[in-house]
Amino acid sequence: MIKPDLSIDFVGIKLKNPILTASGTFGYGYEVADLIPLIKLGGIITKTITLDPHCGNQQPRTSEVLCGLLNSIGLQNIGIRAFVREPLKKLSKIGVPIIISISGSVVKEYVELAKILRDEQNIISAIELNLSCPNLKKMICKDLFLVQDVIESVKILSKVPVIAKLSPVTDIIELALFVQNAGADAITLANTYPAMAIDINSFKFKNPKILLGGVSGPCIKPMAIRCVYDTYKNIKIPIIGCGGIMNGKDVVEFMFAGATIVSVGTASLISPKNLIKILEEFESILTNKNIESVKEIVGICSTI
Amino acid sequence: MIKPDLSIDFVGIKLKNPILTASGTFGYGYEVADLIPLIKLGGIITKTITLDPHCGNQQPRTSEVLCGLLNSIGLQNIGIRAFVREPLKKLSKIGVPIIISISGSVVKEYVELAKILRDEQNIISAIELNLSCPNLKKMICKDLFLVQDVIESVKILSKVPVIAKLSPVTDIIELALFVQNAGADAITLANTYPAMAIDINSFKFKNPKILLGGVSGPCIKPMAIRCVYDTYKNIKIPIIGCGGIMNGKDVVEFMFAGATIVSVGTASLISPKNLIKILEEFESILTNKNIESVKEIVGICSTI
Amino acid sequence: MYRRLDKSYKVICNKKISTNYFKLSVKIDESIYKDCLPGRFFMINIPGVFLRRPMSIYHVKNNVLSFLYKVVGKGTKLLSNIKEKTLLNLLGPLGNGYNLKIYKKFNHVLIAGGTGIASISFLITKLKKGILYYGARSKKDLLFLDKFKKNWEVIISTDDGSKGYKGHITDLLSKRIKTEDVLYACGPNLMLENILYIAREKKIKGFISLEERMACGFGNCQGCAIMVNNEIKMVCKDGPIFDIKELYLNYNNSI
Amino acid sequence: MYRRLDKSYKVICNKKISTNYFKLSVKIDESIYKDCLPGRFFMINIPGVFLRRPMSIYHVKNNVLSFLYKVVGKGTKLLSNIKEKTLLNLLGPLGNGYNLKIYKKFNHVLIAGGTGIASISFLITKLKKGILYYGARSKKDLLFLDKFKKNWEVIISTDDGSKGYKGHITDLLSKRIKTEDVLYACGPNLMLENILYIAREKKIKGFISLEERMACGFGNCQGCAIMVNNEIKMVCKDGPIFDIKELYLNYNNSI
Repeated sequence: MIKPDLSIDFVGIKLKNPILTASGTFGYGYEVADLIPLIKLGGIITKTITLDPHCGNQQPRTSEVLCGLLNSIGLQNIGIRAFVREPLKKLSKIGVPIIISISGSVVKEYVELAKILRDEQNIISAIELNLSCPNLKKMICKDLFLVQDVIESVKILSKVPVIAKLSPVTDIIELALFVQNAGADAITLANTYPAMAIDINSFKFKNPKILLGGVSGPCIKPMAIRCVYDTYKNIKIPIIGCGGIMNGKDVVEFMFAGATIVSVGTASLISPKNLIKILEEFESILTNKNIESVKEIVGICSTI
Repeated sequence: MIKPDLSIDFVGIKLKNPILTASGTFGYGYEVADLIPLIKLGGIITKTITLDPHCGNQQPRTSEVLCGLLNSIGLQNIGIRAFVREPLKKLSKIGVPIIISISGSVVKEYVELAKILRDEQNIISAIELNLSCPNLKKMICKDLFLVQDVIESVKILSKVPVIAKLSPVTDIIELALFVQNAGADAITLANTYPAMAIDINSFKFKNPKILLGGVSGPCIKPMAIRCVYDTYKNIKIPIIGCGGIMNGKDVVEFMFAGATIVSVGTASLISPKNLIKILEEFESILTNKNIESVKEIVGICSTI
Repeated sequence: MYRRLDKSYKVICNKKISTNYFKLSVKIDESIYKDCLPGRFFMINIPGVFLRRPMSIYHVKNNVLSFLYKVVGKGTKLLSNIKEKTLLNLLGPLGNGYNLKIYKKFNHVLIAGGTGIASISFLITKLKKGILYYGARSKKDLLFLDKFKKNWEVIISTDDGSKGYKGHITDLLSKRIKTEDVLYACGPNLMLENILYIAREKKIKGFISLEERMACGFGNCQGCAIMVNNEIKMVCKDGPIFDIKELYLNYNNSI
Repeated sequence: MYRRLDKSYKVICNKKISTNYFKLSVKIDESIYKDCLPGRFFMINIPGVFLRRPMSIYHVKNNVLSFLYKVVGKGTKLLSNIKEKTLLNLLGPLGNGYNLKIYKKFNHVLIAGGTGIASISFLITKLKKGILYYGARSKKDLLFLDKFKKNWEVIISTDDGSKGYKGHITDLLSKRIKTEDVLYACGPNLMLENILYIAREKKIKGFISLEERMACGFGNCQGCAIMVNNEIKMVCKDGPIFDIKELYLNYNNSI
């Protein structure tokens, strides 16, 4: 059996394989370099960076749910200026494509972020706009005018491709089409799903403790794959598939549904080694199925 | 310790406890009478009935996913006329409130359904409009004008309360407010979530087998509870909480979040006995917490 | 309606009987004993998987109910690890079972493919004599061959030719089948489709046991719907045994 | 940075040592042995729950690493069922560990509440003498009492008074604490808050071990953030041991 060609072109970026880290689950990108060979990754999507430093949300921030993780971190990060000063320099030495996830609450912040990142165009491969963080006061992708403004403003400034990370909190096909028309080069589907945990044991004379956040992990996989499938049939720009990938089979499913590449999040929190395991399993499935190139399987569920 | 008072008033219906069956998971309502004492249930919500008989979707119809069940039944049923002739007569003898779930593809069908059910007003306690079945060509609750038309038309005709069953495929707070303003007496949150399964083993020279459907079970619970919580704070009409309830603790969580009553679906497919187990666990939690009446806990997460 | 129970029973045996094949026995209530007929099944609750799994009755005697299963996925793998004396939750017996009344005077021709041998070999215990056609992947997948001697002619095929005829068991069946025969078949879909084709062509009567994914096993999930004689039927409730003359199977488009 | 490994090790012991309390031992690699310091922890992969669970090092000797845990929920229940010789996946050692360098000349006063005794009793093995304050719910929750004799004064409290002082261990601590003491504390949040209050009031130096929900244990999930000296710190990476003077704990509003 011949080893499959895992390399793939994504919005002009040459990736040696389609498996990346997901934003917000892999720190700034280099912290676990002692645990896994980062060079094996298809690419790294950083945690979401904002213009100014963010201290994030109060405790509690996480809760385990059935087959998933509920979190409300609230984009804790050191801010773009500190980020380009040190973490980005470290990231650039890894030798894999780097995608910077950014977020803001108004268009002006995105513009500032895009300007600062323009000076790093040789280091970064793309910008991912986190338009769907469920832990901010307002989820940007619920406001189509704001979405359009953000994408258009960043596109004008950016010298690298711009990816929009979305969530199916509204009709996902309409949203994806809208984002495509606004000029996004690709979309990421899907972010965590708005969810909640209630600690009924904490209820006595006071209100029970609750955690409002976004849920990730295998519990959302069937829904995230459906988003990719529905969207793939309706748009022309490529998709980063994301949501509960735990093994190589899951990667194949996302790609069959229409994802050109995928990003792995929660699995890497459980163990960074899962990224390598997923890659190996993925390669082995393709080998067993005699698939010569990973490019053959993208969107195969929708081909006639 | 004193036994808590489990009885509750829901849109004028007196229920002896807040635990009902969920539409589409309990047949016409009486088929498992040999396995559990149906009289113990708070009420029965029937499978969704349409004007004309429906043969439902092709195989495959179900697939197990992690912590959940993906289904695409497609509202298979014998049609309202056959339903009122026999199943409804049997249902009426059980002695618990009966809620009839109905669905149509155009307003006219809802009107016909409502007319036929008007003759059964002494037998039925309420009508639940299934506006969110993910397995029809068009999900009604994505079309706000249609939603309004349906609710208004049925409300004019119906002599019993009208409940709208919704799904968070669009902004759920906006949708719930809209439904309230259209005249619905209550809402059910949430229906199954649009999802997908792909059988990668079936891929050889042909496309892989896929199942597009809606996912239910504990994997959606944190999301469904969030829907209830977000909606409760914004509307005045009561909520039937639904989505992945597997035990008494889950019922408490839904009620803490804002549900006045709940409906149990997938758990009863695994075993009808789970309905009784859930009721007993629920009662025992309330007893241990010295809660005198179930009415005290509704929406307690949102009280200051 | 006969009695069905949703109850936990003690596992008295769960052992490997051949490569990947296990026999599971539980001690059941006397009240359901007489209704555990060939062709009926139980829904088995396997801790660790979400839904129960349907499993045909393989044997019942002295209130001991047995199943035969092959370890193929996560559910059966977990089931195979269950220890003796554990309590296992079962719902059943479910389904209609083989109809032995209407073609009493015909020659009994039983066809089993793979684990289909479970319900077929149980059926054999209720019949005096006949022919058993039994196909499997290879020699090591053939079970209980020593059991079927008396009054039963046993015809074997394997996919790899390691025992008996090399090829489909239905190849052999189609050559020897006669109009005085009545067929009872249980096995993979491809085999059943072949049998339907043969039976229709040669106008042979009989019954086949269908398999379809089920979430509940008692009709409420409506997951196992198939088209029978232009009517929707539930494999779990109206079947799993169907009269050949009513079935038009096409597994890519079964409704 | 010291060495941390993400690896499976063989369980060589997992036994109940008292009501609900278990001791788990695994044979680890020599390469991480010397970095298994008191106050550090491992993330333990328990099959059946989604996330790994953090657990303080209780003991390490001859490449055998031990943990002490109480069965409280689904995860610890499943862990308690794990048999000897099973391979268990661990990530660690993680965290900073107790700082034993800066207050060498002070009197060592160690305070343990409940399972906090695990990391505290490991710390004792590294110190020559001192006082151990040890509080638990009741007599049966007090562990290893016979171990701490030599050069260690042991002061006990229980919530129900079944052994030692009836009440909070911090009541006893506040009466006897002196400025020449350095505190090392591990236990429930309420106890730690009391210790912070006492230490601040009486200007006592020391360290406490914090617990916070963690999804990953190595800084990437950012779930265990707390405010330390007006800066956000991760309990898993920057802690779990923090200097008392930098902490302003309020568990309802920790950032």
